Amino acid sequence: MITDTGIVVAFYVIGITTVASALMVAAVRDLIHAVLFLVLSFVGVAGIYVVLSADFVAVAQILIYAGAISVLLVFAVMLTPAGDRRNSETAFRAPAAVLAGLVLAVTVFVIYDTNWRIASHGQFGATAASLGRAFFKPYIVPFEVASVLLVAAMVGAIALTQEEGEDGAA
Amino acid sequence: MPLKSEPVEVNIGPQHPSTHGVFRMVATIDGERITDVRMVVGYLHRSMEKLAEERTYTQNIPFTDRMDYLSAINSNLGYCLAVEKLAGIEVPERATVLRVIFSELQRIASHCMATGAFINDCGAWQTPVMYTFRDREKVLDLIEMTCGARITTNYIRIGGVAFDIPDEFLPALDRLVNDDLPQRFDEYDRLLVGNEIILMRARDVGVVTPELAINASLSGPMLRSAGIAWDLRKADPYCDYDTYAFDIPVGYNGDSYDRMVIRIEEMKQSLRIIRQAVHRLTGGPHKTEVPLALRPPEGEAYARIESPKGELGFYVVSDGGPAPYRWHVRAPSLINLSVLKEMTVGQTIADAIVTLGSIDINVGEVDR
Amino acid sequence: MPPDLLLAAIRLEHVLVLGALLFSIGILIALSKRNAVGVLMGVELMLNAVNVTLIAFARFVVSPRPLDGQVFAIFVITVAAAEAAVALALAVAVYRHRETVNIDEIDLLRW
Amino acid sequence: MPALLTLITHNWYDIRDLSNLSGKIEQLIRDANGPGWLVFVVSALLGAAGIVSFIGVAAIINIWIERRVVGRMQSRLGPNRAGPFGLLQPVADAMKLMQKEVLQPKVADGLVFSLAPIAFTVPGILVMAVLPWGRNMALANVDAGVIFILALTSLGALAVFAGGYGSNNKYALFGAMRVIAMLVTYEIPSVLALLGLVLFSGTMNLSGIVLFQAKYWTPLLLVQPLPFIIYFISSSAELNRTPADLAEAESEIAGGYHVEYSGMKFGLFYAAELINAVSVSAIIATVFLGGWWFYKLDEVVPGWMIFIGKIYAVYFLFVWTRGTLPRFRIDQLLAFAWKWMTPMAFLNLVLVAAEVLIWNETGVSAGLVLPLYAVINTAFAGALIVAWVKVMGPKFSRFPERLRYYSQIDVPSLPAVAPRMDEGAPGLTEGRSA
Repeated sequence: MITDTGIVVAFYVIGITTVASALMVAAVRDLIHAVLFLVLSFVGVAGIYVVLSADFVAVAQILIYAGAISVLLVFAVMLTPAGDRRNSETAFRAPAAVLAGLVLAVTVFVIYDTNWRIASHGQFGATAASLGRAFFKPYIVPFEVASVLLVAAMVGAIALTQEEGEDGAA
Repeated sequence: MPLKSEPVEVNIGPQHPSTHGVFRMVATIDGERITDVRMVVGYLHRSMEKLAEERTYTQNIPFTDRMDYLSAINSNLGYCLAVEKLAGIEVPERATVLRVIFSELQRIASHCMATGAFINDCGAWQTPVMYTFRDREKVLDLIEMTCGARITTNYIRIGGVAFDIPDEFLPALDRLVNDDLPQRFDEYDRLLVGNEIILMRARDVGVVTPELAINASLSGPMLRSAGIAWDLRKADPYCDYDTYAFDIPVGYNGDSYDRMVIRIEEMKQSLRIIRQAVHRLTGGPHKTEVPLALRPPEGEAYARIESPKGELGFYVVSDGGPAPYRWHVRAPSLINLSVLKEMTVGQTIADAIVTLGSIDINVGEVDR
Repeated sequence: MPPDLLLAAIRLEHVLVLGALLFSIGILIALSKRNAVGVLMGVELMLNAVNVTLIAFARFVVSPRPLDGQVFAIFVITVAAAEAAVALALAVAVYRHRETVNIDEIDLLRW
Repeated sequence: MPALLTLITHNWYDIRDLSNLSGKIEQLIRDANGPGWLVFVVSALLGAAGIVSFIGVAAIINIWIERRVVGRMQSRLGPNRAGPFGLLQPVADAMKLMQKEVLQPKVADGLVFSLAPIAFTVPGILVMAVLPWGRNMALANVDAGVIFILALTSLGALAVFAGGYGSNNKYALFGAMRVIAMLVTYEIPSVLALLGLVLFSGTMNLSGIVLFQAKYWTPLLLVQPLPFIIYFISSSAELNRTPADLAEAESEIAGGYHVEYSGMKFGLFYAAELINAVSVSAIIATVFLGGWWFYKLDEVVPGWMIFIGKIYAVYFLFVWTRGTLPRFRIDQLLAFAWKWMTPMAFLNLVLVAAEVLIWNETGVSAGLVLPLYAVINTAFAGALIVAWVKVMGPKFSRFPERLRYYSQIDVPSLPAVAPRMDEGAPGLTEGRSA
C-alpha cells in the first residue's frame, strides 16, 4: 500500500490518462492517430511502473514500446496505401465489446475476491544492478532463450519481407 | 512480388530553394525514386526576342544583360559579335583584348556562382556558396570599377566596349589574378574536389552519355563532362582566342562531379587567359564609333561564343531598318536543360536536385 | 465504503483493476479492428496490461524473490518486441501478395 | 521569514554545488515541520526551474552562437546589428516569429499538427533532468540513466514524424518518413556505442559514469574513441543536423517536416532543435568528457560551470560539422549506419568486454591498465576505420581520373549547306511588310 499523497495523485492521473488514451486507440478513425494515442498509453504505463518503483522496467518500456514498436507500427501503417488507413471495425465489434466487458467483470471480481498476501513493507532494491544479477544467475537460461528468440524473430522478419528473386537491393 | 506503392506527383518548383529561379519540375515519384519528370518553363518569360524587334540594335544590348544575368558580359559579347558581323564593323585591337579580359572575368564569376550553388544543392549549409561568393564579389568589384555596374553591366557595345579601364584597374587585376584567385582555387580543390561526401553525392549522378550529349546538342561543361573536347574558343575562335594558350578540361564520366571539377578547372584556365591578355593591352581606341541608329545592310548573321553555360548563339536578321527584323537566341541553359528527364529518371529526388544544380541553368536565359 | 476503494492510497487491487481495464480494451481492439496493424496494437496493449499486473505483484505481494515480477516483465517486453517485428513483417508480406491488410479479406490459408 | 533571510545571506555565495542550497531549503522546511511532500515538491520545482531556465537561456544564446560561429566559418560576420555584437538578434528573431501569423493548412490534421512542436520540445528538456550537473547536482539520479536518455532521444523523432504527417503535405511526409527510417537505423549504433561505456564503467547511472571518470582521472573519450565517433555521428543523424539533416533537407524537400509551420510553431521547432543539440552535447560531455569533473579544476570552479563549458565544446563540434559538410543521400546515410557503424560498434563492444574481463580477473592497477587500453583502443579504432574504408569504401564505377586537357581540338568539317536564299526563299522585306 502506497500512501504518499503525491504518488497516489500521480498514480490516478497517469492511470486515467493511460486508460483514456487506450480507449481512444479503439475510438479514433485514423490509424496514425491510433498509433500516436497508443504511444501515449505506453508512456502512461511506463509512468505506472515508476509509481510502482520499477524504474528500469519503465525505462525499458519507453525505449522499446514508445521508441521502437511504435515506430515499427508507423512504418507498417505508412507502407500500406492511404485507403487502408481507416481505423475501421469488422462486424465483430459488438461481440468483441461484450467479450471485453465479460473479461473485465470476471477479472475485477477475481481481483476483489482473492485474498492477496500483501507484503507489509514491500520495499526492495530493484536497481539495474540487481536486475542484471537476476538475469545472469537464476534466469540465465530464459535469458539466453530470449536472445535466441530475438535472433530468430529478426531472421524471420527479414526473410518474410525479402523480395523474391533478389537480394533485397532496392 | 515488389511492394506495390502509389506514384506521387511532386511539384519541385516554381517556388523551391533549389530550382535556381522559377523553374518547375513535376516529378512523378515512387517512394524516393523518380519515374518521370515533366519540365515546365516560362515563368520568367519576358518576351525579349519580340521586344527586340521594336528597338534599335544598341538598345537591345541591355536585354542581353538580363538574359543570363550571371554572365552579362558574355551575353553582351555574343550579341555584339553578331551585329558586328552583320554590319561589318571592325573592332579595335584594344577593345578585343578588353573583351577577352572581361568575358573571362565574367566566366570566373559565373562559374563561382555555379560551383557554390551546386554544393549548396548537395546540401552543404551555405558555406561553399559564401566562399565562392566572396571571390565572385572581388571579380564584380573589378567590373564595377570599370563600368559602374556589377550585374547588368551593358559593358560591351557594338564596335568595342563602353568604357576604357581606369588607372587603378590593372594593379587590382594583377593582385586578383596572381595572388587572390589562385589561392582561392587551391582552396576549392582542397574543400570540394576531394570531398568524400561530394564524391558520393555527385559521382555517377546525372550521367550524360556522349551520344546523348551530341544528339541533344548540349554544350559547355555539360558536353565536356561527357568526354567530348569541344569549346568554341578553340573550335570557332572569336576575339582572337586562338592566339591564347589555354587548355580545355574534359571529363570522362559525364556526371555531376565531372561538371563541377571542369568548372573549377575552367576558372584556372581563365586566369591563364587573363594573364596573357594583360600583356597584349596596347594603346589605341577602345571602340569604333558606330551610329546610334545603326542600319546594317539586309542579311543575316549568326555569331556564337562559349559562354560559361555553353554555346550562346545570336541569330540576327536585318531588313535594313534600324531595328532587327528577327533576333533569336540559342540559349545554352534551355538546351542543356532539355536532357533533364534522361538524366534524372531512375534517381532519387536528392539526386535530381544535384543534377539540376550541376546543369547550371539560369532561368533568365531559359525563358528570356 | 470499503477501505480498499478509497482513493487515498494505492492498493494492489487498484493497479490490478487498471491492468484489467487495459487488458479488456486490448481485447476489444484486437478482436474488432479491420486493419492487421490495428489488431497488433490491441495485442501490444494486452501485453502491456499483463506487464502492469506483473510489476504490481512484484511491488506488493509477499514473495521469496521479489524481483521475479520485474524480470518476467522484461521477458514479456522482449517477446513483445520480437512478436511486433514478426507480425509487422507478416503484415507487409501479406500486403505484398494480397494488396490488402484488412483481416476480413485475408481469408485464404495461403498466399 | 528571518530564517529565509539567513538562508539567502549566508549561502548566496555557495554556488559550487547548487544542491547545497536546495539541501538548506529542505532542512528549513523540515525544521519548520512542513509536510514531507512539500520537500519533494520544492526541491523538484527548484531543479526544474534551474534546468528550464538554463535551457531557455541556452536556446537563445545558441542561436547567436550558431549564427556567429557559422558566419565566421563562412567568412562573413554573422548577426552584428541588434545589440552589442548582435547579441539581441535572437530576441529580435523571437519577437518577429511571435508577431507572425500562425498558419495551418486546411487539410492539416489539426491536433497532430499543433501538438507536434510541443512534443518535440519535451524530450530534450527531460534529458537534462537526469544529467549530473555537479557531484550531487542531479535532479533525478535515475539508475538506468543511460537507457533513459536513449529512450528519450528516440521520442523526439516520433514528434517530428507527427509534425510531418499532420501537415498533410508531400514534402512534409517525405521528411517524416526519412525521420522514421533514420531513427530505426541510428538507434542501434548509438545504443551499442553507449553500451560499451556502460560495460567499461560498470554502471548505467550517469553520475556513476562521471564518478568513474573522476576516480581514475580519465575521460572515457581517451579510452573509448570509437564509441565517441559513432555516437557523435548517430546523434547528429538523430538531431537532424548536416550532414544528416535529411528530414529538413532545405535544398531538396524545402524544409521537410516543418515546411507548413509558421510563426511561433515553427519557432518552437527551431528552438527545440537547438535544445536537443544542447541535450546531446550534454550527454556526450557527461559520458565521454567527464561531466562536471575536470582533474583538479572542479575543486576550485563550480562543477556545473565546467559542465557547461564542456557542453559548449561539444556543441562547437556540431556547429563545425554543420558549417562544413554537405548532406548525404538517404540511402547512403542508412547504408552508412548498417554497413559501417553497427558492425564497428559490435566489434568495439566485444573488445571492451574482453578488456573489462581482463581487468577484473587480473586486478592490475588502473594506472597501468587505462593508458594501455587507451592506446589499444585508439589503435583498434584507427585500424578498424582504415580497414572498413578499404573494404567497404565507396566504389565508384570509374573513380576520378584526372581530367584530360586539350590545347587543340579537332573541328569536324560539316557538309556544306547550300544557302537557302538561293533556293528562292521568300524575300525578307516582303515578310516584314506583311
